Amino acid sequence: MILDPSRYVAPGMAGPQGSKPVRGNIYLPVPAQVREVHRENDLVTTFVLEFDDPLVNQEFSFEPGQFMMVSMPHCGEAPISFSSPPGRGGGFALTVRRAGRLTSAMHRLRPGDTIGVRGPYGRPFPMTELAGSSLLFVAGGIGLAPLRSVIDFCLDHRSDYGEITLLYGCRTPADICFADDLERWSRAGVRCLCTVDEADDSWSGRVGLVTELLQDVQVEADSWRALVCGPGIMIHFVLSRLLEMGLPRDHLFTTLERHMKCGVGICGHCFLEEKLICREGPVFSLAELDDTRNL
Amino acid sequence: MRDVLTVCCYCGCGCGLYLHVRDDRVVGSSPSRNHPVSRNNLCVRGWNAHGFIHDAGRLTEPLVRRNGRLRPATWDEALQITADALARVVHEHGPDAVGVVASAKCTNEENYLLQKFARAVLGTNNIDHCARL
Amino acid sequence: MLENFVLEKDHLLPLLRKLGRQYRLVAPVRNRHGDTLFTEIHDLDRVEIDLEHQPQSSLKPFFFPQVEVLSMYGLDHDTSSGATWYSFYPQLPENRPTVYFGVRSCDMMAVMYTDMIFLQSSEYDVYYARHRENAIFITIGCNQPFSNCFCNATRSGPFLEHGFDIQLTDIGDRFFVETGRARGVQLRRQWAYFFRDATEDDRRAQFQAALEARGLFNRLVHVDLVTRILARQEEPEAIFAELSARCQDCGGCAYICPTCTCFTIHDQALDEDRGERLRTWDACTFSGFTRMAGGHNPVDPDRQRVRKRFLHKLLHDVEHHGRTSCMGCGRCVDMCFGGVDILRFIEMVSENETEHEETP
Amino acid sequence: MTNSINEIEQAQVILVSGSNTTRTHPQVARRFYRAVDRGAKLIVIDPRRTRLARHAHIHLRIRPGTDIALLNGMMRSIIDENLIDDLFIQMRTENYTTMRDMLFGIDLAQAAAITGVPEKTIRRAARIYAQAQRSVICYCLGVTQHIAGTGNVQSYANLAMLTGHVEQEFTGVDPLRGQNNVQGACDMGALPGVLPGYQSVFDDAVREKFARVWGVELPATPGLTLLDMTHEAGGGATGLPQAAPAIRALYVTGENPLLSEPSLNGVKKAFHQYDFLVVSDIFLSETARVADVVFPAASFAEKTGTITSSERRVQLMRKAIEPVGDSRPDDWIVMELARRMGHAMDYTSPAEVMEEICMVTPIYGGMYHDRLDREWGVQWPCGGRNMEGTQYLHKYSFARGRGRFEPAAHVEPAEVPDSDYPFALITGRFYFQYHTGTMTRRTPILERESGQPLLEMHPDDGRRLGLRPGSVVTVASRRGRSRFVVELTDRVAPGNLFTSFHFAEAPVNELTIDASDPVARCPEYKVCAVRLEEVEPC
Repeated sequence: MILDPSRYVAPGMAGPQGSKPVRGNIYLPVPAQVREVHRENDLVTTFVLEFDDPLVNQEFSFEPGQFMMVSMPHCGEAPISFSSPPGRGGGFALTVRRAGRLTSAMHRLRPGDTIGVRGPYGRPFPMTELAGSSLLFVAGGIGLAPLRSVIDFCLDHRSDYGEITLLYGCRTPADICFADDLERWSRAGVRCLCTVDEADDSWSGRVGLVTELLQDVQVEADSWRALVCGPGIMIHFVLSRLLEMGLPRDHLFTTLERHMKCGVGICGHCFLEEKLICREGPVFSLAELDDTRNL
Repeated sequence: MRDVLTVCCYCGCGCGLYLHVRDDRVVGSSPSRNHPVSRNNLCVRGWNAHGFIHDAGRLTEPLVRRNGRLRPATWDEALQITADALARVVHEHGPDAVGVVASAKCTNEENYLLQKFARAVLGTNNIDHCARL
Repeated sequence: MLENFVLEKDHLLPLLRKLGRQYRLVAPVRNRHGDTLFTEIHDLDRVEIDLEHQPQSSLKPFFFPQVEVLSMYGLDHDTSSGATWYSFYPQLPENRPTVYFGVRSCDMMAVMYTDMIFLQSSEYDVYYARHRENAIFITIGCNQPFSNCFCNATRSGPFLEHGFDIQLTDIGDRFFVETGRARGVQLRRQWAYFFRDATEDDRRAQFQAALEARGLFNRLVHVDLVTRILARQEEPEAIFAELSARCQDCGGCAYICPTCTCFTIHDQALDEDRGERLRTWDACTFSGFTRMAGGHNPVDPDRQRVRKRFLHKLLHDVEHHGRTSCMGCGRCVDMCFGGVDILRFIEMVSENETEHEETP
Repeated sequence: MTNSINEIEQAQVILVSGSNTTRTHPQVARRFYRAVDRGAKLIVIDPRRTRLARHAHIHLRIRPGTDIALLNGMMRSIIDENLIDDLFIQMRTENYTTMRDMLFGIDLAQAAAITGVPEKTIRRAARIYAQAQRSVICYCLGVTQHIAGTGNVQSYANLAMLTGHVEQEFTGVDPLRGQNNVQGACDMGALPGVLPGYQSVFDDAVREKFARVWGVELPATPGLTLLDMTHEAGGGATGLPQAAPAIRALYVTGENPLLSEPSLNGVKKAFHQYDFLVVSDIFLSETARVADVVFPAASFAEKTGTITSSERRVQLMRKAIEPVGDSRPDDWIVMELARRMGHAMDYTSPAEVMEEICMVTPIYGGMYHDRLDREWGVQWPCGGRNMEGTQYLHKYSFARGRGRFEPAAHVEPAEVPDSDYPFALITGRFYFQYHTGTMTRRTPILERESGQPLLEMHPDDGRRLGLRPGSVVTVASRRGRSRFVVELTDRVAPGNLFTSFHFAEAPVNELTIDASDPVARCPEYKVCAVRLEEVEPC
């Protein structure tokens, strides 16, 4: 369900020529309340949000891979992916890395504060199409956030999916997000492999790029699908490597990030060649992307 | 909507531009096609010349320092305090103890009045602006 | 089949006077400085309606203003819990039934394109819709194209087959009148006594004017060829780089373009707890258009600044919507500081191709 | 400018110095592009490789502050190759022999050593400039903001006179003015030494004329420049000839000296000493914040009046909306103050003020508002209502009769890099920002495009210091320190840094030096020595 703040729309509004159905104002955010704040690390925080109106809460639904446009006072809006799975009730989670003015303001939020949201927007991961396959997740840094939504969705529908493997790479141990989830997933039978580019004394795990973890994984072209998310350059190398490993292009999925203003395919900011990421993405199969060098 | 031809407020090229006004609010800028300098063209600053006019930071009332802090005042108060203070300095230290800084952002008429104010009212040639900047 | 009528030139002003009483009237007006702009007319006797010069901007600002308030927002603080409540109040523009008179074919085609972007995509833009509802377009064909026009090459003029409510053609002492969409038909019927049925002579005169206009274009370019070349996926990187280096970042091409619809949304604080959410025209030639919060920019401004603009107009929109979104109005040609307008691009790409074809 | 902006299109050779024209005077740059497209040759003199320099046929990338050495070298080369305009020199100039004798002492090899430009390139540029029929020189603050600013300007005039490239359409020497009405403020006598129309305050007849119109005696004592008024009030610090009386009260309109003046620490001290400071501005600028009284002024969209562009075009600025809030135009404020100080200024409109200006200012004799309203402005000099404006100056003779050659010798900048402060810091402007940013930084698109105080540094220097784009560095000079964000670019030469004074959070004028040209009193913003301290990798 797309949030329709129709209660704000002036009554009696008709479209041109009087023929358009009355529709809501797509630019109008709806207030959502911060219920929980989880510090993932110095720069990354997860917010669990819910709507004030219980009816909206009940009806609101989204799919893994979609995003919300989030408003903060005096800061405008930014797109942020869901990091929780749909269908669990009790709101939704957004995970944010402090990068600009808006995300910095979000890091000052406390439980009980409200933010504005509109959405959900974008094309999600094709969860039905993925059913029956084994899944390889490859994430870099905060790129794990949208994949977390998928992994938990799969665990909620465990019998629909085969083996699940997660390869997770971060720059340093301090950059790791969702440490608790990694443990939880391991206990639930997800094979989790982590690596960091630069280790410190606290780190006893692997050191190296996430692409190197791919050596430890056996994937079978027919029955495996891979979902990749992280910095553009990492996506490029991981997808190239997976192609070499024999996975066909339409078995590889990624989700992309762009500067975005409207979220609904009008403002034009989030273009990638002829596509608009907000509408035709953010999730793409590699078969739909010509060139991954400039992601 | 009204279109008012004026001159750009930024650099010294002197582009002619239209300010588009709706309900006493400037909602856009665009170039004049026949203006000899701008000739249908503006730089990015000219195209955005309306951008700051309605900013919330605009000063909308006179301010006077009281107990160390600037506080709102009436025009009458602000002008009288200033006139008295300038007169006092002229009286106590002579006209050359007062300086006037005119502005490359003000009109010719305003600059003319400012230098006249310095020379005829205060009695000093201490008048300059940021020509060297 | 379209119905055809004739309106004597002497009767135009009286007709506009009638329309002006019922609708807001917008027409190209030559102001006292000599510039011609689409202007809201309050008193027909005090303005000079100008059908000789191209209006310097299109109708875009009427439907999609350069700056528009989307909503107000406010913060309420709960002193006991310390939490803040954040709410939005929409500011929908007023809808005013308007007759747009003297609209050129290119500008009419541009309105049809922007309708598609704002109203027929998956989402529906109520702000645009509010401005756009209840608009009637009386267009005028171009017997004499302006100096930088190339609408014949983009197939958006000089005369239209459809899209207008009423289309006028200047045939000497009278206008040839075609009614198109329902509102035009209705308007013609309402003021039937201004119009007489067209004769065969009138039709021939109209046909002749349309035919002659095609031969009067200054700028001869082959837009379809360029679309085909771009579709081959051999990117003219060198041309993009050369033009990008000369681009002066003014954004003028996008601002003046009747089909450029990109915008940005930002908040303007009014005080600590209140503010306005505004949308403002934006341009894909700015570096900040694609730069992300962390500073990464997927577009290389030095070499690709103008790339999206030209590909979007000449290729991507052909793929998405079946036609170029350049309507050949030529406004950006005059406008460009660095001389890197779309005509120059089209010419460079075509020349490149010709050279290739000639070298075995 | 002696010429009009449109004339530049017709030039055959354009010599641009110390101007990032595409960024700061886009309309002028637009004419450069047109001219080059028509076959003109473009020569750029600039320590930075600006966009325009990339577009140039010859880029003379001099060491900052070495214009005179370069120009003397060029002129020597012009004499050597006998490309001077004998007839022009004979008929229109004076003091040529002194000039020639000085040039005979110039050694091109030495000029090359001082400027860092190869001898061959100097010769080539000189030849191109001298040989063309229509050569135009445009310069900006890169020439004037040096302690040798006056010498720089004179040298460009020398070059133009030597080759006869003045007094005609499409040729000349054109200083580009930075602000929309900096020309007008000068024309109107907002300068210590002159009354409106550049009529000297030391000329008894002139003072007499104004006294009759204004009804008061005018002061004949020399006034102080902005630099002297704002640096340690009454201080000898800036090398005044005689000790001036201390400034006790200052009235500032629409300027922001607390961000824009050099060596800000000194300025702050001066402001601290004033008994009374009144500021009129549209925003609470850094300067307004410390004032005793602040007047809210109307913006350009809210008042009527004339402004004068760089090409001497006097144009009418028309009021579009009522003043925001309770703000008022500055002319109203000044008249109110004057009235309260016992000197009524009873003008009912800006047009009436202009009528008086027309009367007392010969070059503005015909600038009546009703006329300006009908035309696209008029270029001064224009002596009367029925006279035409003037497209280019010095048509038949220079303002002062003959053009006088003023030989100048190279002067090193007041502060050059050394082992303690190894970088030369150049200051200037960014495209999307303007001046101290009070207007542009509140304009969303402009602030988005360029919202950070960037410090341009050559990639080699960056590599050597381990800096990446986005690293934050503290830059220190002998006067202060300030923090910037590094941008690595070959626009600057190794050893040079470039930044701008738009950003209050990174006040570059904490670093700059208040040494100034002894004649023009123009501070040397363009070069000072700095070092990097405290580097935070991004």
